[in-house]
Amino acid sequence: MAHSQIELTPRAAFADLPITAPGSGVVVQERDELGIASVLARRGQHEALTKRVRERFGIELSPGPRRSAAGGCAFIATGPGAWIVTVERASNGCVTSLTDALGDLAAISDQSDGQAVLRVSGPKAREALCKIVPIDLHPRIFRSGAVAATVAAHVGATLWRLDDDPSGHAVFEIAVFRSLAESFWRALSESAAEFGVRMNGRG
Amino acid sequence: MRIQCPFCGERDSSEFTYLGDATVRRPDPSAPEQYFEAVYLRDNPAGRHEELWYHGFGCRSWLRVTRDTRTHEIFTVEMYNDATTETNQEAARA
Amino acid sequence: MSGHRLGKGGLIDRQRALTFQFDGRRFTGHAGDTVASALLANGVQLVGRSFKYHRPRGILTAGSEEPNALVELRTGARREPNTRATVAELFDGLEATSQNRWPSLGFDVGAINSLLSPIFVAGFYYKTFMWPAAFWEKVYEPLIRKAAGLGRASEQSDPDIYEKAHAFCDVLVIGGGAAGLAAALSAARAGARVILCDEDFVLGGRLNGDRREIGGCSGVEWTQRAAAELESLPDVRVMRRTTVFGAYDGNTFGAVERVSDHLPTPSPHQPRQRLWKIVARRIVLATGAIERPLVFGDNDRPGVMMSSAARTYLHRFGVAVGHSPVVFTSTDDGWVTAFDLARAGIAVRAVIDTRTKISASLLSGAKQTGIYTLLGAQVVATQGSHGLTRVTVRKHDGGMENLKADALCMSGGWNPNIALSTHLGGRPRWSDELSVFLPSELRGTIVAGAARGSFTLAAALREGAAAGAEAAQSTGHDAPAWSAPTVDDELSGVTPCWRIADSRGKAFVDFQNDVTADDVTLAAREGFTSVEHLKRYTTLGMGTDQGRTSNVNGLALLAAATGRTIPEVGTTVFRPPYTPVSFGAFVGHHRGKDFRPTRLTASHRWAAERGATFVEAAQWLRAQWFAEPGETDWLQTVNREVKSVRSSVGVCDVSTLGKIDIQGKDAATFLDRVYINMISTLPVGKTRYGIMLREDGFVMDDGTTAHIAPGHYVMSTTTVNAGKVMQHLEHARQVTWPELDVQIVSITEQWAQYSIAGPNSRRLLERLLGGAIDVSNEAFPYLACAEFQWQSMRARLFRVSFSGELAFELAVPARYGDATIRALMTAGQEWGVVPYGLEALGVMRIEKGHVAGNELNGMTTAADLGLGRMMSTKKDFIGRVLAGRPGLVDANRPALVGLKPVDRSKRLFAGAHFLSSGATVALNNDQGYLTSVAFSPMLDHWIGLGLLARGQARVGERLRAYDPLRSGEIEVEVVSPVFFDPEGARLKG
Amino acid sequence: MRYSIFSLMRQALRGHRDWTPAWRDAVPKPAYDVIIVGGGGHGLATAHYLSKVHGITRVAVLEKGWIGSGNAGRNTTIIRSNYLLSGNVPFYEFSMRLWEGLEQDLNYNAMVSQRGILNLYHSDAQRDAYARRGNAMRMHGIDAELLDANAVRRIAPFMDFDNARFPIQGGLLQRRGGTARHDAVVWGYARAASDRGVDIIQNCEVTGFIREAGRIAGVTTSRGEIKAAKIGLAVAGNTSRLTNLAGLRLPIESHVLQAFVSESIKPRIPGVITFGAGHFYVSQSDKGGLVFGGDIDGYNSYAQRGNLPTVEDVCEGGMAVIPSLGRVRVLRSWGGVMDMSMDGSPIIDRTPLSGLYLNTGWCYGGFKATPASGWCFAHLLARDELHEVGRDYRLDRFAIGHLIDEKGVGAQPNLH
Ligand SMILES: Cc1cc2nc3c(=O)[nH]c(=O)nc-3n(C[C@H](O)[C@H](O)[C@H](O)COP(=O)(O)OP(=O)(O)OC[C@H]3O[C@@H](n4cnc5c(N)ncnc54)[C@H](O)[C@@H]3O)c2cc1C
Ligand SMILES: NC(=O)c1ccc[n+]([C@@H]2O[C@H](COP(=O)([O-])OP(=O)(O)OC[C@H]3O[C@@H](n4cnc5c(N)ncnc54)[C@H](O)[C@@H]3O)[C@@H](O)[C@H]2O)c1
Ligand SMILES: Cc1cc2nc3c(=O)[nH]c(=O)nc-3n(C[C@H](O)[C@H](O)[C@H](O)COP(=O)(O)O)c2cc1C
Ligand SMILES: [Zn+2]
Repeated sequence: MAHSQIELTPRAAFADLPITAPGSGVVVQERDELGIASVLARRGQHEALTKRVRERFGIELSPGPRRSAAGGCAFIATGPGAWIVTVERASNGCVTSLTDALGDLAAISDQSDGQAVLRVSGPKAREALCKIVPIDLHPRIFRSGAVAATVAAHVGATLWRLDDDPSGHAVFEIAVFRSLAESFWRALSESAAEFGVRMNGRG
Repeated sequence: MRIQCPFCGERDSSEFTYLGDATVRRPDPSAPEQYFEAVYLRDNPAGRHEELWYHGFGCRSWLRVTRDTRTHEIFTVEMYNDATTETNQEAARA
Repeated sequence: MSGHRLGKGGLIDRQRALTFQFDGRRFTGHAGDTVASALLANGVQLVGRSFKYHRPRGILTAGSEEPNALVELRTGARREPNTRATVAELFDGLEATSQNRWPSLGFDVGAINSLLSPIFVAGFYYKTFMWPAAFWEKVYEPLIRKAAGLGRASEQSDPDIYEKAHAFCDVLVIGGGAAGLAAALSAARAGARVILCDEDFVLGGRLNGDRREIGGCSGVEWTQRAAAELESLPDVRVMRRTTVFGAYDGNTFGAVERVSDHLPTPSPHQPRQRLWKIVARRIVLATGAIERPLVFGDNDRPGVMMSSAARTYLHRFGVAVGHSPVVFTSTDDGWVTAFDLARAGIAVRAVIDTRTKISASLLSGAKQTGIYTLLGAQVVATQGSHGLTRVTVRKHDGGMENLKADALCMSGGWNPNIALSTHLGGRPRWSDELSVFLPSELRGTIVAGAARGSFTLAAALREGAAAGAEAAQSTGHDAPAWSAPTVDDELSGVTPCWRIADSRGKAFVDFQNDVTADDVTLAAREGFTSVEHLKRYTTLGMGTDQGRTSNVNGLALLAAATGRTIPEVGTTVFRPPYTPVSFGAFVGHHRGKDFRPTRLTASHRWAAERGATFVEAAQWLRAQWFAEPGETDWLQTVNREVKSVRSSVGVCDVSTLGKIDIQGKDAATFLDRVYINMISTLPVGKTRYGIMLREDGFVMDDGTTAHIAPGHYVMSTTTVNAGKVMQHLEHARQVTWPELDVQIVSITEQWAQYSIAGPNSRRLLERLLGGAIDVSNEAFPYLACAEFQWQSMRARLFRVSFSGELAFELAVPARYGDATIRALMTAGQEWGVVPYGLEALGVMRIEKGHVAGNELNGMTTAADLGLGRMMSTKKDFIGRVLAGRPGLVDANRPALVGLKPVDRSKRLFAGAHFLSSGATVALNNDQGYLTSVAFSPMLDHWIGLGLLARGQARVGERLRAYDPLRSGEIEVEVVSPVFFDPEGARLKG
Repeated sequence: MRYSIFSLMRQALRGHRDWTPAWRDAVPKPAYDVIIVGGGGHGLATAHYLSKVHGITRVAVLEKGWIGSGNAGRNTTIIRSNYLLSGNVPFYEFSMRLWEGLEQDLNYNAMVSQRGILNLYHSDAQRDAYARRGNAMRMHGIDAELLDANAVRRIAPFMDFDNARFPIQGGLLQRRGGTARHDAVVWGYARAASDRGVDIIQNCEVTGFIREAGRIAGVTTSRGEIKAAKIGLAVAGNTSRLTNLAGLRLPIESHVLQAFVSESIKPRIPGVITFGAGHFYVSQSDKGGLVFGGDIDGYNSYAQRGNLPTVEDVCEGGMAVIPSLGRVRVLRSWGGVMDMSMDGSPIIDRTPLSGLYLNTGWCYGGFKATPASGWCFAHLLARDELHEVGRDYRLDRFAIGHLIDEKGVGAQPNLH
């Protein structure tokens, strides 16, 4: 049997999407390197899971749609007993370590490829996002750590807010199904066009 | 119409899908004669109606919503399978 | 007549002259003008023709309630019919055209209708055009349609962009007049999040059209200061050019912002309009009031206009509506117009007041200005061909007097602008004291100012401030005390006068739809005495203005005609939108290719490079086939793809099938309850086909479930039903059996999945995977499944087959999907691997008699599809009980069969119905229909699947496939649905 | 007075002084042979055919508001007989035939306009489904044509053929389909029935049932008790409210459907067009307004209004097929309360309560059924048997499983 080693190069979900209105009102960055998994508490194990997450990850899961993070790992609550967990620079590897840590208390499924995540910041991020997400993004309402599973321009999306960037502008991340990345991008970039768009870390 | 999802907070009804009467229970398989009623017959009241909404574009929870079918006013929303998170729409709004 | 622009005054920018065209004639106006004010400034009175009688019409109002002055604005792809000249902002180079006239506005052939008007009364259609019957379609209706419609819509695709946006606030203030500004100020000062919307391009409402003082400065100045303060506050958004058009449930309001309508064209990336969906905790409705016309003979002559509009043109635009106007009034407010005009140096010809008594201050004012005053008098007729020249007055003593006049300002009283208060079902209440309909109390909404029937400025400010404070308070903000500014006194007496008795000529009630006072009476005579019947019989209030100026007069006339009071008659309902809203605004980004999102698989880019033709499946684009150079016909391509798969190997992207991860202690139990067959007996490392029913017993979906690890299953669904199945499972999990320990999540998007099918598929995989997993028949038999490490990733392999060939499905994390499809092609080169599309997949599944979407149409049972035996009798499952109903187990039900054309050269068409040979063509004889057809390159003729009454018992029978829509009729033979490799030998190899 | 161009001209000369009410606004009598509850199209048509075909004239139509205030007064006026299943096809074609002779029958011009109905398809599967439907129609002698994209382009060149998300591949055309002036249908039936002696009683709400000897023998109303041996309900979206008073649960949910009219524009749209890949259909009224609609809002409702998401959804569908609609303005929107049945098809049948008869389940499609529904209901009330063309509209079909589910979505009313 011929043993061929074909090199498989991964491809990012938002790769090669065009920017039609360059500028600096809205800054976007693809978060391709994130490891992502869905974590669903097993029946009756919610409390045990909370405890375990505190022990293993140093993360305090707060009730409701909140993002709780520590050490490059974040638990993003998307439903009762349901989280999206993101791990910086972990890619598909994150599912194994999560399963090792939590598998007895939660069902864990890799979503590193299923979710395409975009970071949206810049002085006009809110103005652009309010055109596609039906969520009140007022700084006092949608605070740092807030999460919303919702719909953006007919595309299911999960939105969360991170800490502000050094210049004091709000920073959001938004996750959509990978197959919808292009459609979502068309809606977002059109909404942001009047403010100008810059892509960070492309290439 | 806005539904106060116990998990997500208040959202537009377009994030949800609707499945009608929430008082319908799947009958016991040993009582087949009840299936016809459960699947087909409805009170269809003009007034208070307990109904199922699924937050499909949100937290994926099935909710039990009490709503007036004449005014669309929503009285209560709760998780279908978790009576402890009962939220009073009025209280939340005030 | 020309030179109506006064030397000074107004909110226009006299430094900026703008040129524009109306009906091809060039004019000049100023920034800050509307088309209407600019036309009036140029002495143009005739601007349109009425709907039915094509009567010459001018400008009636200065606001969005305008019924007459509708024009086509712009040209070409941007042409906007029925645009109100009274609200369209002037821009340089604007082109407007009059409408509903031919050949010209001045000479309109359609005006002949006016001569026939004795016949064209309300309801005439219903009484005639019935004979001869055939004439309706051929003669009458085409004639009617020729005359129908007002402006012409563009026939080209709209070149501008539209947007939608969401906003949230504590207090939404609708209307930026005195009341709205006061409300916004007091709420904003309290720290509430406030949104203030006004449809106009300047704030101030009546303050711009009146000469008023507030706290020692002019109303306009006060407005500007208020606006500046509001705009300086961080949590306040002031939205001009923004009409709140609808109130919806849950305190949601629709508003449309005209972002660029005042510009020649939008600047790059600017939308033309933006739809706002505003969610407010409290609402202040400060939408003002609308002045109502007086109903007298020929009250539609160009030059006749609302008294308040004349004042607006004077104060806001610096335009005199005439050189020699008369005022016709039944209110104190009409006098204000007369005095203001006089003060501006315009020779007011007369004030004709229907009242015999007026207040002393008015009398002294009249004396001071020396205006000719007729009390207890009425205008009964007007003259002038295309514009007013004379009015005929019946004086108190019955004597007649003709007065020369080029404008008539009429003041019939004010109706609160209550439309938005009714959208959620609020019913207006009649006030005997004010003779108006007032808005009903609404939860969360406070009405203030003229909208509430409080017609003085002092009241507007007071109520507005109180409303703003209350709204802020109820959203948790403490409002500082409001120090009421001083305002001058005003008179607001009205003695309603619903119809001028015995006036000559047509007395119009609804100007746009040409409904006259006589039409109302006639309708009442014919029994259309419900106000809603009146509306529908006469079309009163059904025009683009929705009867803003006509409704109340109409129902007052109906009340009079039927001997009832106005509240007994009641009102018709307002509905959204408050003023008409463009389709574009409701659509936003979602047009053209962006109408709905498109889902693309990981191999999409590669497939596009290969020249694939794509087809829709749910929202996905899937490769339908991959034409090779030289192939001219899709069938040729598909035949090649099928043959290649069956003879060697092919690859198909099956990523779009739904994939659901199911885990938990009770996962197997759960699966047993949602599938008709047993899943709990499935060992780890194996896959099983399953069928799901709805609770009503019909098939919902099918697919395979793989037991990938203990207590961990992966279910596949059809592409189209993926979402529906997910919801169904969540329902079963959360609602029906919450006691089960099951977790489910969609992993459709995580995996790119490829089917590798054909006798060489194993060889290809061996080459590709290079020993990462043993795919030999022994190690990996039919229906095996496994997760394994391949290079740096975890991949999954399933031995399942839709094509009936030896086949595998390889799943890789989607980011590797593109690389994997390319690698598959490379690895398969030696065996001539082909990519195949949905069409070839379809051919092969039909050859194998596998059911798919066309058979899983929601009307079939498992038994219909030949899968009845899968229904386990050992367990409960969703749909079991109702699947046993007599109608669902009826032996006569159509069941799945295969069909071949008797003449093998004939083509089959899906959708053809079966008739027994010799049966007459009649629905009673319908035996079923062809669900799916394909040309089988293996059999070299067309084959089909069908649902045939008592099908399984009829193998061998010949039938007619009846298809008058396309092929006519073909003789077919009933065969087994499995056409190819019935023993399934290839599958297991 | 008979309506004609001659009577109209005569009256024009006399200032239209002699016209009399189109129907008598009657006051309730103590008893009738038949009471029909609901003064919509169906109730009034039933009364007309009871009197005209069966000679039963001691009939009252009780209407809680003004006649035509329900769905008859708020529908998008489409008439057609392009149905799929054998339970439906003959019934709707029978209705179509009645439409075709309606003006002469009623001496009232209801402006039945057969300018065609075109259902667009966007995929091979949709095309085949329409072929199945069209062939079924042809088997019953109904006109149907399957058009390709070019033929569609000739009929409606203003649609998006080049840049569409769901390109138009063709359409199913029924040339005899079209529209009728909805209010005129109500008034015409009312006038004809009233002329034959039927009492049309407005502002008379039925509030309960009178039972005598185990059967329903009359109704209580806001205007007193009224007796009758037979009571027929034709109250569309309000059916459950009434049957609940009689202790009867039905396979019906009431849902709101919105409709819309644009500002009046010069004629563009030739007949009726329905967009198969979105929720949108449109025709143009003789006044020039585009009359259009889409999907139901999707939740139980007795409010005659819907919500904004549906408005957006419908308009998105509209502009997807007709891109030049962008600058056309929506003038008015409204809603109607529909009797959505569990299989999407109607019920015309007896009830388990003797004396009480049912006409319901019309969903969003009962306007076109008005004549046939009236005819069949009159037949049932007069003869106590189902009429041949409506023989499958039985109430027990849900229990037995002989459903008439054209969409194949099962017992979920908001999906029909
Ligand atoms: C927006 C919309 C669009 C539609 N479009 C179409 C279409 O294009 N084509 C089509 O074929 N169909 C269409 N339909 C459906 C069609 O309008 C209805 O199916 C049909 O009108 C129902 O029959 P009806 O006319 O008798 O009902 P209705 O007119 O609703 O009559 C029922 C009457 O009963 C009265 N009533 C109710 N309760 C009582 C009581 N307790 N006592 C006394 N009276 C009572 C009501 O006031 C009402 O007048 C549409 C419906 C809607 C809402
Ligand atoms: N003396 C009289 O007889 C008399 C009668 C009526 C009014 N008035 C005067 O009218 C004023 C009343 O003040 P007010 O604030 O109540 O009314 P207003 O008419 O001054 O202001 C109402 C504002 O609401 C806006 N508006 C209306 N509907 C809207 C919508 N749907 N969306 C967005 N904007 C909308 C209008 O453009 C207008 O600017 C006072 O100045 C009073 O003196 C006097
Ligand atoms: C076919 C049709 C055409 C209509 N055309 C118009 C129209 O041109 N102008 C208008 O104001 N309303 C029009 N309407 C809507 C009615 O004004 C009214 O909204 C509808 O009959 C529902 O009644 P309601 O709004 O009083 O509840 C039309 C309605 C229908 C059914
Ligand atoms: Zn939720």
